[in-house]
Amino acid sequence: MEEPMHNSAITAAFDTGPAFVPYLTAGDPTFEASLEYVQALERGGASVIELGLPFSEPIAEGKTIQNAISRSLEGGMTPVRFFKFLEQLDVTVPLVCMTYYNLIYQYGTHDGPRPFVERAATAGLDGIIVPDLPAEEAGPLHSACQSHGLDLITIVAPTTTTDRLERLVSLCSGYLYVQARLGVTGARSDVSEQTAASLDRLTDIELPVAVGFGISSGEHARTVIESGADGVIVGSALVEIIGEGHRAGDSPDMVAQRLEAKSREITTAITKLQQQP
Amino acid sequence: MEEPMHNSAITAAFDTGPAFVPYLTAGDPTFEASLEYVQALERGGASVIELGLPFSEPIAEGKTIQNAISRSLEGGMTPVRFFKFLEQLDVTVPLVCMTYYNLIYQYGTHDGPRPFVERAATAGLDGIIVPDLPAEEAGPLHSACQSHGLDLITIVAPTTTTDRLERLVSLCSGYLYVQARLGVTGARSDVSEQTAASLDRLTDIELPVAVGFGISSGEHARTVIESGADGVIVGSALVEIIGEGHRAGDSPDMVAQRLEAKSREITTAITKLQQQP
Amino acid sequence: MTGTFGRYGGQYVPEALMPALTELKGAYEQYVLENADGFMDEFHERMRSFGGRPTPLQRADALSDRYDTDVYLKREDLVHGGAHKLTNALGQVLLAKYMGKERIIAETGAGQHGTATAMAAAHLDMPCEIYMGRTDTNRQRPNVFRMRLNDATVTPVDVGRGTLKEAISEAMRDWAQSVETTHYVIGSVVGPHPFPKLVREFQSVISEESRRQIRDRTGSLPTSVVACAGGGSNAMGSFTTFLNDDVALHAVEAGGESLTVDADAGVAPNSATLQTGSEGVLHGARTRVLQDEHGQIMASHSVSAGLDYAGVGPELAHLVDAGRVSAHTVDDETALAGVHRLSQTEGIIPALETAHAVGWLEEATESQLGEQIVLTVSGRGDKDLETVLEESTRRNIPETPDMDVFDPPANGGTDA
Amino acid sequence: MTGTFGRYGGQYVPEALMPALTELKGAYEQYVLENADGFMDEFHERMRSFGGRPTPLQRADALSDRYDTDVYLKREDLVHGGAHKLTNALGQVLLAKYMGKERIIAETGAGQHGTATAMAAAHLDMPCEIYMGRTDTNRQRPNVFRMRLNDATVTPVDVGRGTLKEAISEAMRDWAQSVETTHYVIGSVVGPHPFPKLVREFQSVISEESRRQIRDRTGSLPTSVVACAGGGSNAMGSFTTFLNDDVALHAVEAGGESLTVDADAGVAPNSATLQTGSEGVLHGARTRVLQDEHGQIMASHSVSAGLDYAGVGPELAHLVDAGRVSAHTVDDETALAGVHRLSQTEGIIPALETAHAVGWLEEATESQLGEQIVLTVSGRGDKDLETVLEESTRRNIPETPDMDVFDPPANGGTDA
Ligand SMILES: Cc1ncc(COP(=O)(O)O)c(C=O)c1O
Ligand SMILES: Cc1ncc(COP(=O)(O)O)c(C=O)c1O
Repeated sequence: MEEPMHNSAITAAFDTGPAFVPYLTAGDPTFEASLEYVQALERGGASVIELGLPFSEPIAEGKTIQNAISRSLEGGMTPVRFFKFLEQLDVTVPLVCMTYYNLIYQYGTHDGPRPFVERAATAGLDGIIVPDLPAEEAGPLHSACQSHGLDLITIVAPTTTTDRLERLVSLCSGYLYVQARLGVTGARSDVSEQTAASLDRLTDIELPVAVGFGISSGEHARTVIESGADGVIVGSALVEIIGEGHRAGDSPDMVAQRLEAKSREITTAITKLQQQP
Repeated sequence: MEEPMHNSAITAAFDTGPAFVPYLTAGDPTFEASLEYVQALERGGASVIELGLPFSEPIAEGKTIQNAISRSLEGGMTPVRFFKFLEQLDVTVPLVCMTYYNLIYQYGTHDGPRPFVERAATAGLDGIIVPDLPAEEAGPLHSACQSHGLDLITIVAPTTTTDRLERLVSLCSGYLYVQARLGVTGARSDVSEQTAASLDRLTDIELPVAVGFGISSGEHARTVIESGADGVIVGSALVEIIGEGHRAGDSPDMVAQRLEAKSREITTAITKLQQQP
Repeated sequence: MTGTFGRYGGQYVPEALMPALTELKGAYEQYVLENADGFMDEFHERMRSFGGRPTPLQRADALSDRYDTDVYLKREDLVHGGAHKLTNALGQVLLAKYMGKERIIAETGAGQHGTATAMAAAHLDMPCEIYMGRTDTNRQRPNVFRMRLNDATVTPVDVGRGTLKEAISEAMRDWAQSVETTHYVIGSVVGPHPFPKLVREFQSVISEESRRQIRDRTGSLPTSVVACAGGGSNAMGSFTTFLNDDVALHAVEAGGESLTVDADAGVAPNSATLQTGSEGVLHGARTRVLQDEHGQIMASHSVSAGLDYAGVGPELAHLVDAGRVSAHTVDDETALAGVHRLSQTEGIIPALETAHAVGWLEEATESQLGEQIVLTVSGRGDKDLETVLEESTRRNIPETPDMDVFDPPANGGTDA
Repeated sequence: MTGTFGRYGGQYVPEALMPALTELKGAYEQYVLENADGFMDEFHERMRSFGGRPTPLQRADALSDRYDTDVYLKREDLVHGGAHKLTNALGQVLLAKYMGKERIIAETGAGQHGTATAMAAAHLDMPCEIYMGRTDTNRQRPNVFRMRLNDATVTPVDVGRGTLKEAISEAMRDWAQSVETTHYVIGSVVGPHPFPKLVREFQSVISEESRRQIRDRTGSLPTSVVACAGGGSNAMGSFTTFLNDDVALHAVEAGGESLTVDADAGVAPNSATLQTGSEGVLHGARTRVLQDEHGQIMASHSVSAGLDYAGVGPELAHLVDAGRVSAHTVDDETALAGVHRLSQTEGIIPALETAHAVGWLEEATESQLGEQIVLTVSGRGDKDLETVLEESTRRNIPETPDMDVFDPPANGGTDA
């Protein structure tokens, strides 16, 4: 297994115990409110933050995040503004961009992922996740990330076969994103049996392993960490707080408080735990 | 050419000069009104009267007579009542029934035209015209008519070929019905050129020749007689008077007077004329 | 006598039309029977390249399982326009062209014959006018659109109930006036001689094909052939080539709502002419008709507009009298269930007319079904979608799919 | 690299779907390319008896006169269901069966692919769910009816504009969850490898037939082949067998209302992906797409729902780049006039998609037309009747028939 080419701030964030990795769509519902929300996540104990750069065809997202993406796009979010967003953020935890390949591919004046990665590096981004980029197509982005010291985080699915797993791990740095269940993003009220099975076959991976897709409460998060994960990724459960606040017309401050509280619920649930060997 | 088997009252009606042969649908719009109307026609100078027995599919009629047929059927006219109608009529001129073959065929308890013809004879009918019965199918009705002393009146069309003409004439007694133009019944404002052409080829026929289809005024009638016809058949122009009166809610008396006046217009126009040799 | 089938047939039309019938008979003999000027070759070639013939004979696996026999479907629904009707329409329009006619008229009920004629007329560049009852123009809008797109004039008929019967009468009236330049393309094996023979001759290509196809495929002839019958062109077309074989022939009529008639109202709530009709004269022919005791033609009824006719072809009536063809009725509900059954199990949405034949399989005895059945799918059901759903829902036909999909969107969106 | 066509193609899908694509690729190679277990034999046999193949190649006499050349029509409108779409749908559902899948999903825009898939699934007894944008379910009611009659679940998609693009995304989401038991029947030569090849392989039966038919009939190959292109399955199907011949290949896209885009609103008032699109990644493949400067996919537009898509098949995009296929656009008005022209002069009411190819004949140069043209009539227009009349009337297309026939009846009746 190939060693990451750089000292990853993201990987380092997993050193201090089980990590809480929240996701928000940047610019949801507005640029300003969203800045506030990200900072609330950090206050709530986030170890790493995933920021969605919204794409018009989010084929891997469930309804909650689709709606967030619509709100953000209507609010005028673009890749150009996304980088401004990153620059205006006042947080210290590592930041990961989650987006679809076409936005990466189109960025800048010439084709290919390099211009995007270059700009991302200057904007202070630490890593990239691209849900519609399997190992087969990841070559160009991977090498651009390596040149600019960014982590390319790959996703392992319940359907991933052993040979594919090796290839995904070899491309990956930062943390390995383990998809807890088949399907799209979205909060669930149970923890998938697939999660434990997935984690079982990752015991000898050197990278930290974070589990996402469907984690919605401190209790879930605890179960996942107890099953052997190094961190939990929580998206829809947080995004839904923003969506509800938006529909109810609540102030950004109120919403930010709720996000912080939810984050703390999860952080609290997992920081007491020692991850399984 | 075969001689009629009986002394036809209908043929005799043509002896005294050009004949006026009006048509009404019996029972239009009611049984009683219709009785009155027929008598008005006689007062107006009718030589022979054609009475329509209404059939649900009158394929040879234009809109005017179709509407009359609908009114009569709605008023409850049936073949059985038609014969009662004949029996209640107080007229002396010969009467002809005009109807479609199915009603003749269905009448009585066994199939075929005989029961109808038998009953028609006792009801005082003198002749029958069946627009949907060409020479090819007329055999049974023809022989029934002959047995009961009724005239079967056949129709000659502008499209009738010479050999068909001979056959039609040989079946015919009473008068030969010459269809003035192609198409269906209905009042027109001109006299068809086809009329003169049709009459030309009938000069050596022994039967009286009456022309129908579209004659609507005294003037038309005169032209037809001048072209060599022995009589004129007027249907839609009279039926329309009934229809108009019905729609306007006029009393049967008023309508009867108009029918009488219209009849007199035509009688007057033609009685002065001597038919062409 | 020529032009009759046993007691039935003949030419009960106004004298003005007789020369046209004589001319048509001559053309029929010359072009159709004797292939003069290669008429039939051109007809077959156009039905191949324009019309999509031959249509396949398909084994219906689900129906075969259901009835524990071999059911084959003769796929007339694949003919251009969606029904067997084009075969006749194209044949007659082409014949009119050979006869030097300049104009085409036709009647239509559901609109299938009208659309077929309009297509054939556009294809052969003939002006065309279609008579259609006012009621039918309103309930068959898509077919009116199709005829108009094919540049046919559509003339609504405001007489009576404004349905097929009135449209035929009106077309005959037009013809009585225009007969010298115009050919009247009648839509089934009905009307005066030579129409019943002419139409049957064109449509018998159905059984020419299916007889050959079933032999090629199974090495034998079917036990029985099943076809729905309105005027009877689909039935005659499906049967003709099998007439001299040891094959049972089943004609399925529309039983409508009930087989009892309301003579006072002049209404038969069915179109079961062969089963409940009596001998009479309608639209130029002596045949079985639905009539009251006086001989007035009754308003018929069927959920399927194409079967909704008070008469039937004289040859078919004769074959039933002679015992060569068995007549059956299937009511509205069984037919509706038949639409659903074929749609759900075979992936073919049949016309409501066809669905009567499909429905009959449910009611037939084992010996009637026999070992091998050919059922003619006379047309596709696209024209009937709204009717099928409305009528199936109204009658609580259990197979009816729900249409909840049209409900307004749930507000907002959550992950469920 | 496998699964690419020049710069285009590939597999841009979530990792969760990769094993399914690998499995599908294996099945494609085994069953489709190598005819394992007689798969292709069964496919061809079912397309024959159930689907109505081969479809005829018909000389279009009026068009040939009009353009002073020989125009032949490849009649895919006669395929069961009314469009070329069934060939792909049946192929994939059958393949899913061979692969042991238990459930079918598909997306649909106009409803043609959805109805084709629902038919194929009913025919092969597979549960089936169709995703369809909410806007489309409402404007394509008859096709929703047809799918429901064939027992498919129709799931409206309330995201975005509620059209095809959103339906595809939603189907992919379902698949991401159900991939172990479910096959996703994609509706055109789009999506991740191996879909573009798989669909092209099934649809290339169009050009296998037409190449043979035109040679049998004329002894030579055509000068050019013309086909409309949305996703491109009709075009690829119509072209593939001619790729190595000296035959010009013309793909006609929807020019919509205009070729200029409103990038701010994120709307391209056309679907001219090949002509105005740029390289991007959409729905699993790198290809030409309609996108704004940032890479957001734009809402496309065409009067024809089946061409209304912001992407195009990667192989077709490559063939255009490579100069082997010429891409053209035809706008809404020219397409509408094309519907009327074919309906009125040939008696064939084409789908609005097809009408783009028909419209192109008006705009092509003499040398583009050449001496002999094969034009694929990809589908029939029954689904488009209301749209054609509304849109033609709104734009005053001169060929539009009037619909006065629907006026209320004149009161009373007189002899006129
Ligand atoms: C599909 C279909 N089948 C059957 C019929 C019944 O007519 P016929 O009995 O003449 O075949 C019709 C008439 O419109 C029809 O459209
Ligand atoms: C009749 C018809 N033609 C063409 C198309 C366009 O699709 P494709 O380009 O994949 O053939 C469609 C799509 O629905 C269609 O229904």
